[in-house]
Amino acid sequence: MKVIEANKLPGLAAALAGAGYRVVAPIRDGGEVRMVVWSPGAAIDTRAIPVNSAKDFLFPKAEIIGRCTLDGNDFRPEDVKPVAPKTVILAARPCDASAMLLLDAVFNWDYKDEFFNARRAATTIVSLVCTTADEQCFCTSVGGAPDATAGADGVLRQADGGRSFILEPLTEKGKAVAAAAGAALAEGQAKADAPVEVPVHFDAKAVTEWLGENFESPLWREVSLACLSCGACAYACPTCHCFDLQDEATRAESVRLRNWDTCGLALFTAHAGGHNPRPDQAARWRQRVMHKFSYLVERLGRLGCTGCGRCARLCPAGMAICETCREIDEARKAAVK
Amino acid sequence: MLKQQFARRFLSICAAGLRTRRADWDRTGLMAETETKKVEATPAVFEPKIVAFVCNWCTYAGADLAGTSRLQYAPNVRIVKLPCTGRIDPLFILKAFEGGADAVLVSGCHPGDCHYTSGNYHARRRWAIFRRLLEFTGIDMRRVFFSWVSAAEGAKFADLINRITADVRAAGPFERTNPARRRLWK
Amino acid sequence: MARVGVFLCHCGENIGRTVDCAAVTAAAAKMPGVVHAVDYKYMCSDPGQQMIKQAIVEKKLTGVVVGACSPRMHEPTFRRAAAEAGLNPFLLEMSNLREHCSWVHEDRAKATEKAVDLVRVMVEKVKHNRKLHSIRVPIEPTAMVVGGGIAGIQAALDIANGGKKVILVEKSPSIGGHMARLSETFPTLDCSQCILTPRMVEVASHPNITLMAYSEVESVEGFVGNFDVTVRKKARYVDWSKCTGCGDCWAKCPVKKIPSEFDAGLGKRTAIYRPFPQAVPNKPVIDQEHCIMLTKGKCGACAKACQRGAINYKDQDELVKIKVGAVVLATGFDLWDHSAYGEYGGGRWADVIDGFQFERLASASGPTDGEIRRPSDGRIPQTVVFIQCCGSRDDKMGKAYCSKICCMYTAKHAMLYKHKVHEGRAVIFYMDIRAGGKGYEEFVRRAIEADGAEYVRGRVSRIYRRADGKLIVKGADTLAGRPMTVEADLVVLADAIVPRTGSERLAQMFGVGYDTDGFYSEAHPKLRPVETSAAGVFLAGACQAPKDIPDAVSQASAAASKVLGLFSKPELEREPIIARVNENTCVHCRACIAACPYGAIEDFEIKDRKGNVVKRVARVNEGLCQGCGTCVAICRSNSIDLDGFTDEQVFSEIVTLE
Amino acid sequence: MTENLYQPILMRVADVRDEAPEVRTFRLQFADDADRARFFEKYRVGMFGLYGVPGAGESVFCVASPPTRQEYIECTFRRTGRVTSALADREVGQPITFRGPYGNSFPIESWRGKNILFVAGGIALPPLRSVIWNLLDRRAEFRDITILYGARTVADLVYKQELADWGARSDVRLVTTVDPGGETPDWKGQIGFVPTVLDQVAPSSAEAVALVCGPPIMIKFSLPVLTKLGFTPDHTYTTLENRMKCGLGHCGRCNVGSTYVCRDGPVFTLDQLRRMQTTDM
Amino acid sequence: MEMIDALRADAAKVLADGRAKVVIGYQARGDHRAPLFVTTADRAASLVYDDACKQNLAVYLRKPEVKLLGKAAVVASPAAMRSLVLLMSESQLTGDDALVLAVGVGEYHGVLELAQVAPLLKEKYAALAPSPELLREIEKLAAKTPEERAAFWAKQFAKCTRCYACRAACPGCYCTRCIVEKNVPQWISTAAAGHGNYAWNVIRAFHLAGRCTGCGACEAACPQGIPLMLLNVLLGQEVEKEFETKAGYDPEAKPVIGSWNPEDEEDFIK
Repeated sequence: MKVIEANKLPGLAAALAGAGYRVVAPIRDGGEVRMVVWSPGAAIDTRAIPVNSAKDFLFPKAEIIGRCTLDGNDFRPEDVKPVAPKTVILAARPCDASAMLLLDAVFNWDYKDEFFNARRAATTIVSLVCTTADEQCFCTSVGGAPDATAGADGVLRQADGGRSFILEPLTEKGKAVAAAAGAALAEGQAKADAPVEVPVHFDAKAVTEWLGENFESPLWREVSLACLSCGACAYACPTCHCFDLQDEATRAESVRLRNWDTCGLALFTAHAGGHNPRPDQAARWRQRVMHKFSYLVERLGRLGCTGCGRCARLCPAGMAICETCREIDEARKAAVK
Repeated sequence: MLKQQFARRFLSICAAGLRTRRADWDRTGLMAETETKKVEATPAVFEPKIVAFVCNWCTYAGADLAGTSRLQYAPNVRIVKLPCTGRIDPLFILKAFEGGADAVLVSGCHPGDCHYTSGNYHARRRWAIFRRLLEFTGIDMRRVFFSWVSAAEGAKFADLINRITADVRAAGPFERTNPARRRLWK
Repeated sequence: MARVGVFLCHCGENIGRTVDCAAVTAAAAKMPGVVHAVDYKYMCSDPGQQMIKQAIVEKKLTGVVVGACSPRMHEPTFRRAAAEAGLNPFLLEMSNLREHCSWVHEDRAKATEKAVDLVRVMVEKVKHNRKLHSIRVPIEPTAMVVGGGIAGIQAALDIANGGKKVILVEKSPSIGGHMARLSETFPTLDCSQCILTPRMVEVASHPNITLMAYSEVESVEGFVGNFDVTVRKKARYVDWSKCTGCGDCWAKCPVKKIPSEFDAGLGKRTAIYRPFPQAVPNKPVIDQEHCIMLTKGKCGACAKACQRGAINYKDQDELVKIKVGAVVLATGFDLWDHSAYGEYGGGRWADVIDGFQFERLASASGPTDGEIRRPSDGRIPQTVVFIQCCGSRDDKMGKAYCSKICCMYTAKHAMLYKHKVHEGRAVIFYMDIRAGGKGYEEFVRRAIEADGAEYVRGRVSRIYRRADGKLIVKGADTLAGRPMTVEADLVVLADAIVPRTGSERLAQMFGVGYDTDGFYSEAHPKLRPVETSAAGVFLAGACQAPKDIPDAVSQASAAASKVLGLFSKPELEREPIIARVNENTCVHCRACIAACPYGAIEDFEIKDRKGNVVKRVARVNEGLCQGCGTCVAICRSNSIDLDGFTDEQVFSEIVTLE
Repeated sequence: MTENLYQPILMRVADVRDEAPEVRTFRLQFADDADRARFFEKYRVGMFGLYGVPGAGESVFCVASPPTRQEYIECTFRRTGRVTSALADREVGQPITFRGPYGNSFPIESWRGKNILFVAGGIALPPLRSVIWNLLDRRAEFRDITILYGARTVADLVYKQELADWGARSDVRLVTTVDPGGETPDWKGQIGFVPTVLDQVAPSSAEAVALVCGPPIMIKFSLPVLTKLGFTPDHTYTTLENRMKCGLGHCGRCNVGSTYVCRDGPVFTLDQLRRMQTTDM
Repeated sequence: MEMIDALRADAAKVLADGRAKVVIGYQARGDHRAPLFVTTADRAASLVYDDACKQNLAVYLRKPEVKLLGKAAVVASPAAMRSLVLLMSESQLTGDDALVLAVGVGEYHGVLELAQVAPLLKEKYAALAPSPELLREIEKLAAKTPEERAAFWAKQFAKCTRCYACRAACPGCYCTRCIVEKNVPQWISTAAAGHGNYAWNVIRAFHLAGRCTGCGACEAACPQGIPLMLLNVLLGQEVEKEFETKAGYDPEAKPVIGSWNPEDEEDFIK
């Protein structure tokens, strides 16, 4: 059993960095904990839920996917290769790790996205068994669990009441990380702490079913009233993957950027001529819920939600998808009765 | 083909000096642009790039007068002519800095002399606020110049450009510390 | 779709000497969108223009950049050429390679590099130029002349004789201005009233002239071709349509001791009065400040005297809105108040007078019937000291300028005095004698040599009044290099000429610039001396700078010809540089409406077919917009753009400078 | 190693034709013959591509030329925004970028021996033009071909030369119409809105399929007429033009319900459309 | 009567007597506060109000989806009331567009017509000022070198994801097409990266210069914790000092940027 004392986590990070990994971990900076690249001196905090998700390192918020050299009226497309440094994401939450499976499916749906795939291949995800959660967490409602390992290459378990961690490799990549850690990980014994309990709030299958029949429902207008039309939820979400392609250019060069985008913004689907197939916030909020709980299930066989709760935690208008799902589930149950 | 490309890149690196640029978002590790890029070797005398936004009726005419008077000044300024300082949107300044200007000059008619009676008063107030914002967000105020140059002040225009050029030359390239600079792919 | 042609002018050697034109042309040829690039010795010459025209046609150019001199020089030339070749003239831009580059830089390499940038900036701009069409505005062929002095009279008559209607607005009850007050005029010594009054009468009787005496401009809206001027007709308390000007009223008026403005305070008038006997219109007004009936509510002597029943004590100011196409400002001048000169008595002594007072003393129609009698005791002064440059050319008094006419009228005064008081002594303290003008120098020489005026070059440092009433003038003769004291009976100060009180307010109403001294600014000191920066507003006379009568008259005629030129077409063409609102994205925050210097942006309600308001937006009145673009920079959502300087154009210019 | 999905190929503008105000057609040639071969291996009528100008971006339009003509492709577009303006600025000989073909296609093989009706309005003829030419190039395999095409004004009609050619052919029935008020003095076609003219022309629905493309309002009023004429929803086709960015099913903005227009479309039968979750149609 | 009871009673009353069709207030969701749209008097009891209510509900008055519900009565703090006055001065709200349930500092002012808001503010809340901590923070930052400030903001702006929650939460950001969404030309890069983030955050703050009413909703909304109020308050202070005006007190106020005074500062213009 590979064990490391809790206060030696930075040592693990240092060892992995020394072995050529870009180490991403939950780092405390002032009042907030974020998943960022570890640098010497940074404080790893496994107790707070990070503001951002691990998605940021596989599907960055802006990325160059095309480049041309410009020469007067002429131009030449250049090869653009993914920036995919060897990375280990330490102590990713299980909800972030399992989100990878959905991203895998999306970015390989017929067309294989080399940018995502290259980073995915270069990234080892060591998830963390959650011993902390908050009222926004609802992984257990969407098929996850605080100790789920889906999408992870290895798992860190808090042990001995928080004094140490057990690192358990699950895949070859995970083993490679364990090996690269070298002396930072000791062979030893420790007793894993119990994962936190996350209550089940709704039945996701039932929600999916209800959605299939309720494209037109007064609920959409009701629940979307508070929505301010921003991207806070989508950009915090570990599975949201919508993007925009935008060109920027100087006289000599142009780049094509893949930028995060979100169905919450009115202009997302607006046509150049002014027509907008999703004309109001009700339609946009419906798209968000439908996409996660119905369309992705139908097309890719996976929920587009891992119950991380970030959207609710960060929503400036206090909206919560979990709440909506629970309402749907309850409405359905009431209808059945 | 690839080999040729490599050779070309290698040569250019040798010629220009090797430097690795990290995108400023790299800190968060969101995206590492680790590719090595060529950086132009800094010339012996740094020639600042100054973008000037001037009004048509006073400063542009003042610059004309400098010309007809054959007053010599530094060739580092590039004038963008607008009808009035009132037309100058703060976005112009940001865009110039984004594009790597070492300094930006905004110049128009003296108070009371605006061809459009009050465009320069509007501009003055706008700049008073905007420059605070630029300053506070890290743009060195030694990079932003405001002046009134009338159609009669050819000499003032020439002096102004010489002074700005000298000042900015002394301050050095803005490239490294310019917070508005586009650093995506350079 | 962009097919840009670049034409580089060597301007002889002017550009070619420091800029490598061939290199710039080669660089231009490679710029994106450029399909044609040539250089030529003189692009503005006929063959040069032909090159442009030919290329426009043959190469199907959609945009042209001419790299040459300043656009202020030849932009109209090249735009005309483009138009002649069938290209919208606003698809042509100029890069200023001469004034902004070759003339100001010596380093050939750097100048060439800059020239390439200047051309590229314009190539990028012109690709985003859109066809624009000069704005045509119908012209109201009526002119307004503000000020009824000699300049205003001349301008009004010239315009009226040219066949156009004129509204002449005069603040005081009669036209004539200062010239009516003069005794004789230099250098010919014509009787001022003899040459002026026929003109005044002509104004009154001219079918094309509407005279609005005792009226003032209240407010101005609109723009060239279509000004809406509101004129305040001041309450006269006399119904001029009934009044015959018989004079019964003022004969009966009990208030008789009011200092006459016309006589510069030396004469008296009644409360109901006409300013002077030859006044036009020759009808009285009641001075409400002094009239007993109007101030105390009893009297009514004039009403009783008037057989026509023309007196109306209930008369009120009346606002009249007049549409005019052009305006001539001829508001004239005042004399500076010399009371600021403590060393000259600060205005305390009756016998230290100004030039106008002397004119009235010398005038046959004046309070002394043309005898020179000093105001304090009516005695004929035996020694008169004239002091020139009183205020003028004196930085301490804030008047750096020369008042131009004082040298001449002082010489005239000395001459007139000597003609009337043969044994009297006329001493003139002067700084320089400025007698540039036809017959002027001869006139001054005559004053000195024939009439014996004593010219002393030097400043008067002080005047004090001795108990016996003598004014002791202490000065210096700088030519002789000695102090000098003159015991004078009368001192005449040649006070500085200053713009008429209230002229600044008028300038603001019309959008005309004025200098620090308050004189109206001409559009160009050399080439557009009678135009102003406000289109359709012209200048005549001393409101622009101190002037003598012939200069004022010439300028008035010049202004009149400008007005007639403007009126010679039924419509006006304006540069179509105007702002436009994108009504789709405008949210009607009204910031632009507040900011527009011309009040050219208005609220507009977009209605559906049933007439319900679906949206409120800002909308630009094309007639009023002058194209400054202030609104564009203020609009947060960038929902306004300025034709000719659109965001896209400016953006392209900036981006290409990277 | 997979390839960069976003790497475009280079095309050169071989010909430019102005069709209508702000509407133009490009004939594009492949800069690289291997690209051409790869393209035509996949290309079927109805598919779309992403046409781009570096610095401006990419824009989606259908390929308006048929796979029966393999020397080039053509596209027709209206200048509306940043990308289409940049494209419109391209001149003969200049390059543009291209990605594609993407999307599904019209099942023309199943139409052999059938009567085909085309109903198009305005700028929506291009998606059908490729089908029309494809069928005409294989004329013998199909029965009656009827084309009803309308635009707001005569000037707005696209492919004027081709309309003349089709009109001159004896094996095509072409009806052109313009909205009332949109005619010119020498206009020889019909005057009236497309649905009305469709009703008058009344093509037979026996053994027939219909292809309808046009502005939403035209489609809305044409569908009842088609139903009246007996065209069944599963034999009536149209194409959707939702906003797209990637063309790959990844970017998440073109979907109508769970249907992704970029990969499941752009060609749909009326039947499919009606089953989609949308309040838009 | 407790403040909250009075608020609930007023909410119920305006709904019951039809003066308003919807009351926009706050509800509690655990520790979170979320907006609540009350359309029937019986639900007014769910309204809460406390220090955790960070959102500025004035933002909803311009939302088309909310407008469809009919005339609203909005729960507003003094800062939110200033937003209402700002919106009035910019012709975004007029006389009877809304009612206000005016929650003051330590007291409740009852139901106000829009026209009553400015007088109340002038009488009771004329001295509303940013917190001393915030002002100290600004001073501290202002005292640093430009490079240090650039580094500070680079770190902050690097976090920005361009979710535009700041914009969405601000009642003053009511443009239907934000400048950042204009792509011809694209002045501000939409990429959540260096130059785009700098330009966006700077221009957002600039567009609120002289208009920010200090409610802090933008900063509270920012999921990345960027201290946006440093910028807003800096400019607010500048405008107050130089142009002697404070946003949101005068419904007739002219826009600060969009008006001028011959005596405006110009010592920076040489």
